[in-house]
Amino acid sequence: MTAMQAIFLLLGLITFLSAVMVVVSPQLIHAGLWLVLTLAGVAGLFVLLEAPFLAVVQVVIYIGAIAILIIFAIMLTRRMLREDGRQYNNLWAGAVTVSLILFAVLTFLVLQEPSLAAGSEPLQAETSVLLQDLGRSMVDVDRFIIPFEVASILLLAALIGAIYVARPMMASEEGDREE
Amino acid sequence: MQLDLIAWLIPLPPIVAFGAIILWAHRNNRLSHGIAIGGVAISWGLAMLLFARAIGIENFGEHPVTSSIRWLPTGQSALEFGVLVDPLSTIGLFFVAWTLLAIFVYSVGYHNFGHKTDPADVKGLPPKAGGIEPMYARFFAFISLFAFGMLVLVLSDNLLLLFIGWEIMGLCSYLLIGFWYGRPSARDAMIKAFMTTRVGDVFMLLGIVYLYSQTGTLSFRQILYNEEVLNTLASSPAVVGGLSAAGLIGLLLFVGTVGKSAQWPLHVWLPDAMEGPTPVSALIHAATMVSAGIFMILRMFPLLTAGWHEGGPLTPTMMVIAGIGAFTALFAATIAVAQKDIKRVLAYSTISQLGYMVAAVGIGAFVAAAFHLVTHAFFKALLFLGSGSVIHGVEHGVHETHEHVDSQDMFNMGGLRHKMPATFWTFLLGGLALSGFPILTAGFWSKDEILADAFAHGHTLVFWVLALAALLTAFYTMRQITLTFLGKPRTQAAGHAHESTWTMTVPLVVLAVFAVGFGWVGIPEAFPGLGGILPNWFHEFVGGVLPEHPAAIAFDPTPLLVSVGVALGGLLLGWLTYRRVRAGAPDPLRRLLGPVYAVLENKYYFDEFYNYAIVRPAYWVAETFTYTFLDRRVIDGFLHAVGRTGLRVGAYLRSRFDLPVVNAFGDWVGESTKATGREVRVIQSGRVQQYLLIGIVFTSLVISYFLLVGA
Amino acid sequence: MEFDFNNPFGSITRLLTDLLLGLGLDQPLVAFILAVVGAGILAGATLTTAGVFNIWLERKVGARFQDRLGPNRVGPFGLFQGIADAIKLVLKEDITPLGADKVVFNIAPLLAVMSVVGLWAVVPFAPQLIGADLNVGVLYVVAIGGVGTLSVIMAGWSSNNKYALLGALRTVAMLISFEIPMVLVLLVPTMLAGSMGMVAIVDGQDVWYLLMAPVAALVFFISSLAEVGRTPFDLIEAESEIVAGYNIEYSGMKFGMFMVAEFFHSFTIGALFTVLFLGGWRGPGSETFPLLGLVYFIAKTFFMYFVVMWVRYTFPRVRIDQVMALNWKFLTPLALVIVMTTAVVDKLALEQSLPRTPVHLALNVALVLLTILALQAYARALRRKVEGLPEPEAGEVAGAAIGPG
Amino acid sequence: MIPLSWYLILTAALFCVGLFGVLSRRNAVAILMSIELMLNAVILNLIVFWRYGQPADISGQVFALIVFAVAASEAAVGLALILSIYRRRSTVAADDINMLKW
Repeated sequence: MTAMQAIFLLLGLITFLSAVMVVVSPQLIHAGLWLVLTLAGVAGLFVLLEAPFLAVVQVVIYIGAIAILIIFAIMLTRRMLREDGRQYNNLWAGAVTVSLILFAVLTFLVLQEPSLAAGSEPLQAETSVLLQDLGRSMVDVDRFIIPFEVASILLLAALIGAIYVARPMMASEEGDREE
Repeated sequence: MQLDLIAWLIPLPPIVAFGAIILWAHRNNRLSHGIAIGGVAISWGLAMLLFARAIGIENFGEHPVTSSIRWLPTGQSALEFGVLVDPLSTIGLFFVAWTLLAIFVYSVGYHNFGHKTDPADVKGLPPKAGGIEPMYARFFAFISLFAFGMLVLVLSDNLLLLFIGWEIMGLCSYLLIGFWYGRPSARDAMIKAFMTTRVGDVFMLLGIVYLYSQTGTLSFRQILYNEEVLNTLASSPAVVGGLSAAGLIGLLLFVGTVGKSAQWPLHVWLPDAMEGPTPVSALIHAATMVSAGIFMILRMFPLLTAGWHEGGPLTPTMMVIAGIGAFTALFAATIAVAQKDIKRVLAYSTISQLGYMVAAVGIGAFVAAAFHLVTHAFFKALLFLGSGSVIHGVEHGVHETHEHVDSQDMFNMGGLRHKMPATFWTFLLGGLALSGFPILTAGFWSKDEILADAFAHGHTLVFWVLALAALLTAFYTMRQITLTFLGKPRTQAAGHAHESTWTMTVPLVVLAVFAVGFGWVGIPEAFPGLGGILPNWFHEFVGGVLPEHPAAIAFDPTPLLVSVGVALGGLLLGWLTYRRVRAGAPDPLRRLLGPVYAVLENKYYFDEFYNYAIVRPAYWVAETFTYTFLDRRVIDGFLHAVGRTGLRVGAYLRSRFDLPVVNAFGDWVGESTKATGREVRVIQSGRVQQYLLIGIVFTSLVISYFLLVGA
Repeated sequence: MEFDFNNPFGSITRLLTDLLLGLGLDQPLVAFILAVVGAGILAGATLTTAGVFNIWLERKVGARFQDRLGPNRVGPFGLFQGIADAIKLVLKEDITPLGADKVVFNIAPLLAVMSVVGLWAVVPFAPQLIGADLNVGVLYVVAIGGVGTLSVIMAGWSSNNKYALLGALRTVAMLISFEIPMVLVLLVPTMLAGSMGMVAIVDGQDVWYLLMAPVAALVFFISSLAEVGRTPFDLIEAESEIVAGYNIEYSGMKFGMFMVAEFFHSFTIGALFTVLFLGGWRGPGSETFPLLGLVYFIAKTFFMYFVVMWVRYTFPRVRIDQVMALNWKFLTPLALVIVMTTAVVDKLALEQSLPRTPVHLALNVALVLLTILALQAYARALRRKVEGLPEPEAGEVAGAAIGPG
Repeated sequence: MIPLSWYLILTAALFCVGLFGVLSRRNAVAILMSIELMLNAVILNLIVFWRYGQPADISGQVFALIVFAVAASEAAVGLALILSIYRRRSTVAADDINMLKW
């Protein structure tokens, strides 16, 4: 049990528990805040995985944009479904079973797959070099420029679509999120 | 710029102009004629550049400039198209470019550009009261297309491309003769022209095919300029007995010329073609298209004359050509004598002059024919434009004095020289050139060269026939000039005629210069006095085309005296006969000739004869035999029988098979689907999460099946 | 190991590293711990000193601007005023309104302070003296800004008060909007230095980026003012409209936290601006004597902080719609243009091996001119359009919105 | 060091929690949040495999970034839709939005 493992377990626990809170908390706003915490935990895991860039991006996009957007939406629609109202539909039992089964299966697969079992080490990599490589590969013609451009188009479409769909109220709000 | 590049570029501007006008510019008249004239002017400039460059080259005839690209691969070889620049095409290009330019400019004035559109005018009819032509832009589009065709024909380096240009011009001729399609006569004329030339073209196509089957190529260079091909063609016997292959091909191609250049017996379309606007008559039916026939046989000269050597006896093919040419020359001249319509006279004179050239080719006078081709193009274009100007003036008079007279009838004119001096003088020069007025005019030199050639090589018959034709030519030319310009006006309309605009007169002047001056480039050395002052450049230049250069013929006073005599005599006679014709008086010739005059006036009843001999039978076959019997009875009967049986079979199948089996099945399917839907639709609750749950469950089932059992 | 005074901070770092490695921890973990510890120590130390001092400074300067004396009772020149205030705030009663969401209500101020303190983790005070030299420092700054936004929204929502909620909503709208031009112009120093690391950016500034990209600097300054919510963008607590905005229900030290956060933040802007555009700790002789670099840095930072105060006490507050118009109609397009043109020009300059600074300067001048022309045209068009209307709302908005730019 | 399997189990857990939320929450916004959870699990998985698989090759991070972009647009459009639905039918309960059926 090295220190890294300790940190990992800590972060993982925070992430997982807050994720659970996201789906169980009756107060939507709380759910939103728990979501923020989850995202932050994931960001921490990214740092642990020596992907600081992604960690920061996670914070910027998810916490800085998506989460806040969601909280906004909650505030705007909060007249409905207060904590007194039913939070779950009548499928929740089925949902629980399905999720649990899926989790069990995945865990089983992971554990009985030797190559993934305990003891597999992360390889060493020079992250700062990687960051430059990441930047270049995004605009490299024979690497990822196509996905990159496609993503940009997607964002543009989402921007326009969101503005159009929600025009009368908060037209600009949805617009901002995809910067 | 390389010569071949220039040559490639020359035909393009007109076709571009055509497209541009048709697609975009046709709403704007000024723009339209701007584009058209601009295009033809570019071609003209390039042609002049080419000409200037070409005449500088030493014995250009031996090594002309060619360039070609593969077009249609046919087995081993390929049909190519390309350009051939040799003295012949250079000369052709020269007169074509000049006449085209002149006539384009002339058309602007002729169609009353700058006047208001007259609301009374309708499309398809000539403007009534001097308003601008309703289909102005369309006219320029058509003549641009025509210019393209002519330039392609002149520059083409193989027979196929030449034929393409040839047919483009045929189409344009059709469209332009019928330009005023509102007039029934124009409609008939256009159809007549098209059908008649088609007869010739079919034979020409046969000739081309035959040539291709024999030699495997259509390129001029490969056929006309290597001896063994010509010899094999000349020696190998043709499918029809008595002729060599070369002879037969030559004849077939010549039939094409007969159609295009309106030689007897296919001459009937040309006079009627005068229904078109006058620039068209000048452009197509005097200067360029009809010359194309001559140009083609000049081009194919080595093939036509395969097996003939200078001074030797004529081959059968050449005899036929010479005969038809000479006959047509005389024949058309006689008809021209008795015509009233100013343009018809010119039309027949065109036929007869073309006959001259054909005859010249027939007797092997290559250079003379080419020479006369060029000079004739100039002075005949001049004459037509002049007549157009005259008609224009007289029409103007008609509009002023609301006197209903035929503005093309020469007997309604007279005394116009005061009214329209520019037209008069240019027309006079053209007329003199046509009638071969000695020394001064180009017509004299070219015609004299043909006569001299005929005499020198002892084709006496041809010589005298042509000489007689020349006499008549001079006669009717003077008749025309006298009736039109001299004397007193016979009608108020003629009295109130007026000179045309500059756009019409300037081309006249330009053409007049050539009609006079171009003769001087071809004065034979041996000519007494004048000979040798100017070198006989034309002979050297064009003669260089042939593999064996034609020798300059020795001088002989007889043909000279004859031609001078007939020219002057004819002119004098004409003047004496017609110098005082009162208004409404009949043609003096009528008294002299009596019944013959009627025959001449009715063109030997050729139209009637064709009408009875060909058109009626054709109608009859179409109506009675083909339509009534073959089509209605046999074919329709058969089809109806098929149809009825089909109906019966169909009815049977329907009652026995379709309704009980197919439909029932279809209904069953539909019903069962509906029933199933009624049962199952409960599943579709419209709740996304439910769908998602079900979807996940089943997907995971499938996946787990493949993971555990399958794979 | 010996301790060399030309490179004190570097030696300290090495010392600590060796120490931790000696404890048998592995390399990345040590780096992690050092980053956290260093950031903590630096930010804490700086802000606790600077914070208390800043409050006094701000009040003094503001007083001078308004022709007053300002605090002058506690200590010499009232220097200890800040401490006194702090004590007062701590002693005040800590009220939590009825129906408030307690947890969130209490977390919000912490987040606010955290977001500011976090910024200092990546600020290089001097050579080697930096909390954590992330190679994505610039992006990190933006991220932490997002956390600040979160704190505002939490405070506004949790205090169960319509004014607070309104303030939070409009504030968040504003903050989110102004993040866009800020992020965009942050790309400019990044491009010029070729790295997102703060240290690399400072090292890159042989010539201050203020000279190479003045327009970008201006845009950054404006938008970061908005990020702080300082006048002229202090719509967060617009007393006249929404009583005190999102922190209306806060009292005692919690309110103090918000206030401190604001002071820190505006001070932080100074630091960031210094790092990004004023060459950070660089100055004559700073390479040889790192401590000198620290002095330079602090001097520049305080100068920028003074400029912030200057702006605050000079400009009036603008309306929310005007702020939005300024952002969306002016700053964002301008920032986009700057980024694109800078990228192109920089590439060209490097390839053609032209002198970099003059080229960029020329570009900026051209940009300014074009902007002014565009604004004139726009204003003229608007005037023409508005003339007819009885209530020229839009006209004023646009006119005022493009005024500051 | 941290075994790969731990990460995988963690991501699996995150994913399943998200799945449960998607399937069972009534509030559309909550569903959206759960979807975000699942997406995060996926991204984390990508990064983990990149880190443990071949960190020299950047593809993993690139994929993660693309997923970020997708998530952002998804959230924006989804919330816009939810808002407009809320405006028209004044409900955001997923199982009240069931007009799309027979």
